Amino acid sequence: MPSPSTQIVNVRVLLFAGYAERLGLETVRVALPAIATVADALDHVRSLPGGEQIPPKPLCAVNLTHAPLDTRLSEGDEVALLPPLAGG
Amino acid sequence: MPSPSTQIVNVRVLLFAGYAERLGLETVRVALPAIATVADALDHVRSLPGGEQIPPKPLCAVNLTHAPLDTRLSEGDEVALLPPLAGG
Amino acid sequence: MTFLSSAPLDFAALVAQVEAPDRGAVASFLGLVRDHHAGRGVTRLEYSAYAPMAEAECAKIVSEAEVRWPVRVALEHRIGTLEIGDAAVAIATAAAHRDEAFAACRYVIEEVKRRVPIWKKEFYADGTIEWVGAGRALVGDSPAGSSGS
Amino acid sequence: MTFLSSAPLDFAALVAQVEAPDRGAVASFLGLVRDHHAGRGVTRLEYSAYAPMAEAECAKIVSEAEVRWPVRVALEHRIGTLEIGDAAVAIATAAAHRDEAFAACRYVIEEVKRRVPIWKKEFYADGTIEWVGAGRALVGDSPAGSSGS
Repeated sequence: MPSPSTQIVNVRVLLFAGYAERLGLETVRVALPAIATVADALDHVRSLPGGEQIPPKPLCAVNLTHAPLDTRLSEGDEVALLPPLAGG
Repeated sequence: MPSPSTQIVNVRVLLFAGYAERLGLETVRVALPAIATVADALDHVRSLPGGEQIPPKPLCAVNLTHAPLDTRLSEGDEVALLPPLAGG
Repeated sequence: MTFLSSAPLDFAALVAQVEAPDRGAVASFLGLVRDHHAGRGVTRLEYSAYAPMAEAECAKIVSEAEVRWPVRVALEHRIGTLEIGDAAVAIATAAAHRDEAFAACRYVIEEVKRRVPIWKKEFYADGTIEWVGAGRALVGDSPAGSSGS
Repeated sequence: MTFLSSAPLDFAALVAQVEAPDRGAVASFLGLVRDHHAGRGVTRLEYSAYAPMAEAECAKIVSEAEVRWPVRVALEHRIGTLEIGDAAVAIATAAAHRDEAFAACRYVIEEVKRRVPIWKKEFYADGTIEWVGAGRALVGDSPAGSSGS
């Protein structure tokens, strides 16, 4: 039986603040092709009900670090879609 | 009897910190010609014992305000010779 | 080190953290909750965070400042419900000389605003509620201005 | 307003003086007595002032800052005997935005050092005593560096 990990990556996408409210979700689990990037995970979330309210190029993070949309994803990665920051 | 104020100005010169220690004095009363400046008051103080240790162009004030050496003096003025400042 | 706090910030303790006999200059910054934002009356705020990433970013920022200048840095950010006048962020930097202390303090507050994943929900006097920044534009790449500072 | 104090400075009270609901940014500066100066161990300091002029200059500096920026400024300078770690000067500036608060805070400390007639006698670990600045050069026009910051 072939390992699915060679074909698919499973990632969690975390939503915060206004993004979480718009989708009514804080976490989305996504299975993506093994060559997927942050942009692919984003596309999936934006296809969900309310997801069109997330901008096409939000601030993103992978595994607690800011990351551009073309960052390649690995199995188990934690992707975060970050609304405009308002700390300080 | 002519008023001395037309011919002479009486001023107090205050010394501080190291300057006061060098002369062993905190106040010097000086009578100067009516056209005198801060520089004239300074010359007098520098002619006193220990006064040569005051630099030729110290920081000066007249009546609580920083003043250049060519500031004209008036009767009753309070002149201050200020060692290098060290506040802050 | 914990940079996020749900309890009121203790500014004096933060300053004390960086003081030392060889550091004569302490610069500091406090960001307080203001009673208005963009012309609207604000009654309170709620700060929330992506906590593990916020902690990691704060640690990076402090470390960057301490590498770049000969300073010691302390930083704390409040989360949860804040009232008007409460401190949202507090920074203290200590150095032998004031140039470094001020430069590091300024660096830390700018980077906190730019990089740390914290969000702010404002409760207005007219009863409305809004996520600051997120509600303004959907091309939301750039960090929003803070009502605090 | 009295800017000179022979009692320990109360930094928290100084910050509280400038806080207000419409001022979200508070910058501050503390100058502390260091344990060394120009490579020599310092055990304590004595600050003295030409008090009426020092008060007048401090008032001018605060007023200048408050005219130049939309800020509120609080300033206090200690005189008398200070031990290592004691605060010699404390400044707090509050504004709606941090740029103004930092700019005003920096202005005030620079001007205090440049213009306020205060002197410092340092007591060294080797038993010697020196007026800082005054002992270095007799062409003494320029303000001396501060051991505090």
